[in-house]
Amino acid sequence: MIKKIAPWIPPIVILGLWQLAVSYGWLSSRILPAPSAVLTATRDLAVSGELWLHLQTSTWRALAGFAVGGGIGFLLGLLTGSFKFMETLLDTTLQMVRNIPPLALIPLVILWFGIDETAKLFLVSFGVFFPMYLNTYHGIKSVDPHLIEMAKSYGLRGFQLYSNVILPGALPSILVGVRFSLGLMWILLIVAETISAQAGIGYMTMNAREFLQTDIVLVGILLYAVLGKVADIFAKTCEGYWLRWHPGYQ
Amino acid sequence: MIKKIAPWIPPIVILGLWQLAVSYGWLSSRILPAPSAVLTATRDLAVSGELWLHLQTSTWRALAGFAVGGGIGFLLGLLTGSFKFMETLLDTTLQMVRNIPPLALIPLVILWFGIDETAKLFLVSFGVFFPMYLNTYHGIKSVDPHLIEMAKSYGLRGFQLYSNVILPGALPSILVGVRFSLGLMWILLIVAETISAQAGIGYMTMNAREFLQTDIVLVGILLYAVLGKVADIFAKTCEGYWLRWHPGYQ
Amino acid sequence: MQTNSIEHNTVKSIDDQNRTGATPHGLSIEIHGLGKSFGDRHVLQELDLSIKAGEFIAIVGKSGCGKSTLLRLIAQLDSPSSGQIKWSKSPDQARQQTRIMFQDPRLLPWKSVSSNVALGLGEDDKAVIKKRLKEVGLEDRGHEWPIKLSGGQKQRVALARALAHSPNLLILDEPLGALDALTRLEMQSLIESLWVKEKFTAVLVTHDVSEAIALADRILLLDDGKVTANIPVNLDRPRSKGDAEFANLEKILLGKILNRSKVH
Amino acid sequence: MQTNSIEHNTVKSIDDQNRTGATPHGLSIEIHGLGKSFGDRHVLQELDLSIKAGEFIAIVGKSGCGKSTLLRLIAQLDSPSSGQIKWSKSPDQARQQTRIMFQDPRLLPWKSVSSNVALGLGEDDKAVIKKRLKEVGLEDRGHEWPIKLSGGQKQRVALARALAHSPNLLILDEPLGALDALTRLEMQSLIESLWVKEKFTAVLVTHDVSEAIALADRILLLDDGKVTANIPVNLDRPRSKGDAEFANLEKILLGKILNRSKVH
Amino acid sequence: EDLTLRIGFQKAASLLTLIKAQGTLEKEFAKNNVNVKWIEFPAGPQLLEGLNVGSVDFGYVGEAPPIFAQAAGANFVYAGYEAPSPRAEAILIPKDSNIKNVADLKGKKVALNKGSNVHYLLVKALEKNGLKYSDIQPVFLPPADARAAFERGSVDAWVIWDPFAAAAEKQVGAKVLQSADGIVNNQSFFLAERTFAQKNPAVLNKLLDELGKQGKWIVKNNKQAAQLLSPLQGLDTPVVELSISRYSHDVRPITDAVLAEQQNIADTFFELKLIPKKIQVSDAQLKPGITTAGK
Ligand SMILES: Nc1ncnc2c1ncn2[C@@H]1O[C@H](COP(=O)(O)OP(=O)(O)OP(=O)(O)O)[C@@H](O)[C@H]1O
Ligand SMILES: Nc1ncnc2c1ncn2[C@@H]1O[C@H](COP(=O)(O)OP(=O)(O)OP(=O)(O)O)[C@@H](O)[C@H]1O
Ligand SMILES: [Mg+2]
Ligand SMILES: [Mg+2]
Repeated sequence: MIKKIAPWIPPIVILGLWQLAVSYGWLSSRILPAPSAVLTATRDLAVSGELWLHLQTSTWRALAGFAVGGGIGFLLGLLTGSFKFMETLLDTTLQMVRNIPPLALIPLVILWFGIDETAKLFLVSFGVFFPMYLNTYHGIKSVDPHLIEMAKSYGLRGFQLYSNVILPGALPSILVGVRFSLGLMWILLIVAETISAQAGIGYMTMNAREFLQTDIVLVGILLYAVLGKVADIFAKTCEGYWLRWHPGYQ
Repeated sequence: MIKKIAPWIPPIVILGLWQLAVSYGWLSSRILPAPSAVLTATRDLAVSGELWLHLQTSTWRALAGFAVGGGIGFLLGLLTGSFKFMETLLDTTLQMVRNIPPLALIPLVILWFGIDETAKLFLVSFGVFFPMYLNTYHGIKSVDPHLIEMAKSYGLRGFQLYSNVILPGALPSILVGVRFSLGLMWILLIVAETISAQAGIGYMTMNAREFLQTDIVLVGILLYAVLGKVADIFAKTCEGYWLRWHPGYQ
Repeated sequence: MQTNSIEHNTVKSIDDQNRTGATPHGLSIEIHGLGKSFGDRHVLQELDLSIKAGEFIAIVGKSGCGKSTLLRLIAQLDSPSSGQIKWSKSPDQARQQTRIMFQDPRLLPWKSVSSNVALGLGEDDKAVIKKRLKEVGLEDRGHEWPIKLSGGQKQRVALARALAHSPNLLILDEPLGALDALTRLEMQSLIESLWVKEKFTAVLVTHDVSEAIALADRILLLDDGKVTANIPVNLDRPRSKGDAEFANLEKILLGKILNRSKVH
Repeated sequence: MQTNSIEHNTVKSIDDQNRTGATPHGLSIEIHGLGKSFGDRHVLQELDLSIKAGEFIAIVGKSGCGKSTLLRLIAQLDSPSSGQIKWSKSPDQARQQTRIMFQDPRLLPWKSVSSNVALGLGEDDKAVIKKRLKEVGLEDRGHEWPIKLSGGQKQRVALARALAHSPNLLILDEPLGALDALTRLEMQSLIESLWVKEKFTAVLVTHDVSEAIALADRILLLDDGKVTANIPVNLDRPRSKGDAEFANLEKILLGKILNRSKVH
Repeated sequence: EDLTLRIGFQKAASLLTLIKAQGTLEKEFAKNNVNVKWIEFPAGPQLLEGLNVGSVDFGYVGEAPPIFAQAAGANFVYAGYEAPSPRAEAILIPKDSNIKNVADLKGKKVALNKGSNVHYLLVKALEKNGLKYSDIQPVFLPPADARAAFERGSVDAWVIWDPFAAAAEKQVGAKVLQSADGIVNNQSFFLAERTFAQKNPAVLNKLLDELGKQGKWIVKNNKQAAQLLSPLQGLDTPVVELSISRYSHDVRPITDAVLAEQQNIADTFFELKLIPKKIQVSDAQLKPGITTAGK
């Protein structure tokens, strides 16, 4: 019971304080509209169907980018985590590349991919790539080498070795990467959707920001928060299932 | 020998192809200046002293933001990783908050913190916070509970327990967080330095982008890559020292 | 070339006497109707047991019969499902004065061997740490990572760590299972001499019947979650395996263990 | 209530015969001038040894004398610093036909007990897995996580896993160290009966002298990185502890072990 | 064969936003087998990025972005311009500010969008009042951020264009310290990708014709246009009304005088070191003899 309610206490307290602050005039409602005003704006957007359009567009972009970038990150992480030579060869480059802000890359991305969906997909993939890569890589390195040795001497090779030993051992770390990426994909959309978009929550938020529609900016922010929660529930469910053997995750 | 050279092969190959592509006219140098042109631009910026000014300003901001955000993330990660109740209470909120794109927060940040260094510091801290938090939290959860039990029954409590058992056990994961944050702090600066900055690499890059000075954008990108490498060397050194007991890191 | 030779004389030295928490007498323990279940699995049931202060108890029993579970309950690492345990001190004090050597070595991989032994001890105890390491024959391995040790060496480090604390209640869960016959005898006499000197209460789980007889005042046979036999060992110390009484007792005990499963 | 009773009849069943890789004869091994060093530490030195196909070898020796190191070299998990090992097959084939039971159980924590035993086996081997689990007395624990098992139970799972493969060379590193006397005897007869039936080569490290005598054709005493004694055991099988010859051999061997450190 | 006309636009550009909403161009061009594709950009510089790599054929921006684009070597031409709208940009001060005139700005913090039309306005306004650009503290912020800083009082003044200026006046009672009237022209430009303009002069002319008609309609039907635009831009109707009333919406062909004014701006930006080299604005003209706009 308490466990069900407790997680919602801080958000509710924050919302309550915010509403109070606006109601009592400590905060100008023009600077920061009250939660109630944000709610109204949300309802209007929802009723007009705009909200769903944005959400749908962004969700598609986010998931596609996650699949591509996360997939590549995972595979490269497997590679560098498993083969010392690959690590020596690639890790430096990847560490350099991932440090490049997507925002700075936009001119080059437009150059390579134009201004269509491909460019947005690339940006999301680019950003999502790294947490998956880094966590997979470290996950694999942290698997108990005794267990790998044992499995090898029991005849496990290649795919069998990975699916039975290395991946399950790296899983706690890989799931951290997934959790992180699931958040990052939304964050990157706001960057990607500054490249000539017509819809999407990033577009909606930045557009509203441009026209000083603070209530819609806040709708965007709350939407991001809710999406974060959804991704989190998903990640927790995966953890709960796949790590049910792990005493730390019970 | 091979191990020293191999990491530099991919970057050099990329640069070489790029130079070739421009020299042979496959790529218009208007769209993408040759590496040599970028080098010239770098030299000019370096000679005029501008580069060092930007670098210095950004470095200060990045490190301060890293210290604040990373520190808070670490502490909260300790808290939620160590106490089930704290996890229940805070984790949901944190997972929601971290999903908010810094770019969408800028108007609110300006309202709260003005347009000075504080605002920039906040944005960097905000972004850096999360990887540190998440990795610390998961690192602590993944420490072998048998070792903690043993240490407790040998009279270790509080600080001693953390410094001798829990933190060293969580360290591989925490260092992943550090590595990630060290990259992210630069990435966030590009967002933070759109707020009324007069210097900084983020400022330099975005400013150049605004004015379509692709060569300077590329200087920025290369600079980010180099800074990524520096952060990486630092992180690797830490790993090499602190994880020298760990067979996976040798 | 490693030198594993064990220093026999050191165990008689007296500079141990004025150490932290070393009380002349151990804890006494009263257990009533103790039960422990994991889900449907009832591991301990209605177990009664009383251990006198300073007594040396050995527990033998079949694999999986609940020995480690009982030790964990006595060390307050787990809480009973039913029944209760009483110590001669408050539970908190009792916990502080108890040290347990687990069945697996549980060495911290990120600490050197000597830092592992030093766990929970202060700076002043450096000499003790060194001494204990020497007693278990690992004085020249103090600076190494635990991962480089052999199975038996790890176990000896864990033993050194448990012995370095001078607890009032020492719990040993198969402390010598991975050791060869000779090293085993040396470790037995190390444990015995410390026990004689410091008069702590000792609870030892072992699968080696002669080890139980060599060390314990009383041997408990655990089966089906209950104490099914309670055999006092009234031999003079130091005990010798060659002794007729010793051999006789060994035979009786072994017979009880080997026949037990046929009884029910 | 757990039931740990061990099914004695099953070990005689014949449905094992037509299984994967079960060849009538084991590997033979020739070792010449073998040496292994870790840094400055020379663990094995100039070791010569030849093991016949289908032979049962027991190795005894002091803790840290290099037994596990030798086993790892034979199993090709590590490479020698000097000297060489030859198998009757190519090294690759030999590796494929070798199974080693490590000193620590090395169970995969994310797999259930029966999946752990099934490691490296195909779908068709389900019956074998079940049978092996039953033989080690854990048939009702197949679905559980390894972390819930007791120390001895984990060891038995590891044993079941090693025995499920019918290798040509079976290497056992203290396979029964955490078991009580009764279970131990049962496991010994399990190992022996499988060996008799499948005729693999077996190399066993043990600290229990009577275990070595009960199982081995030949007992090697390892000391100082060399084989210092090579004692053939010419007793008929099944061997009984009560036997006079058995007891005599035990005495001799124990004497060698206990006096060894005084010799040099 | 079918031609696709890719028009880049910003929501803030009323003329294009309206004509898109009304679907006039699609209808008109359907007859000539020309498809119209609208591509939205958050601001002028991004639009020029698109133009530069050939993802956009035609766009509408303020006076500053083309100068930067030309300095960066982008391949575009000036296709037409919107007659001066000097009242559509201004220096704003908070309603309770004690700044009385432009000269009072000495030493004060002034927010502006770096390298935009208001940057030029500020320089010229200061010049006219006997101040140097270095006499004030410029604070570079994009409009949305500047508004927040302005409301919070982090800056003393804000140089900004419409509709942001109108919004600040209507919503927070910001006062106009000085509009561009009498100082600079504030023109906007229709740009076309060079090869597109060379290959399709007819399409371009027709496009500008239609825009001219739409512009005249807006001027005549100010209120109605504001009502249409308000939900599209997400601004209150009075704000939009004020804002569009201060633009001329008068689409005209490029003249030498217009380009000369652009050259002034370019030279000023060069002095401010905003562009790395001197540029010749007339280079970005379609060769004389080809008409680039309707009447
Ligand atoms: N990876 C390693 N690095 C350094 N030293 C090692 C390593 N592995 C083993 N040793 C050392 O080699 C020696 C022999 O180890 P080994 O594990 O073979 O002993 P053992 O005979 O199996 O002992 P036990 O009976 O205690 O298991 C020990 O002193 C051990 O510390
Ligand atoms: N956390 C747990 N969850 C479920 N079952 C458990 C747990 N811990 C122990 N058990 C079960 O309780 C029983 C007793 O375990 P315990 O470790 O006390 O045995 P033991 O007597 O020490 O055996 P061994 O000699 O093999 O170490 C075993 O059947 C074991 O599987
Ligand atoms: Mg146990
Ligand atoms: Mg060993």
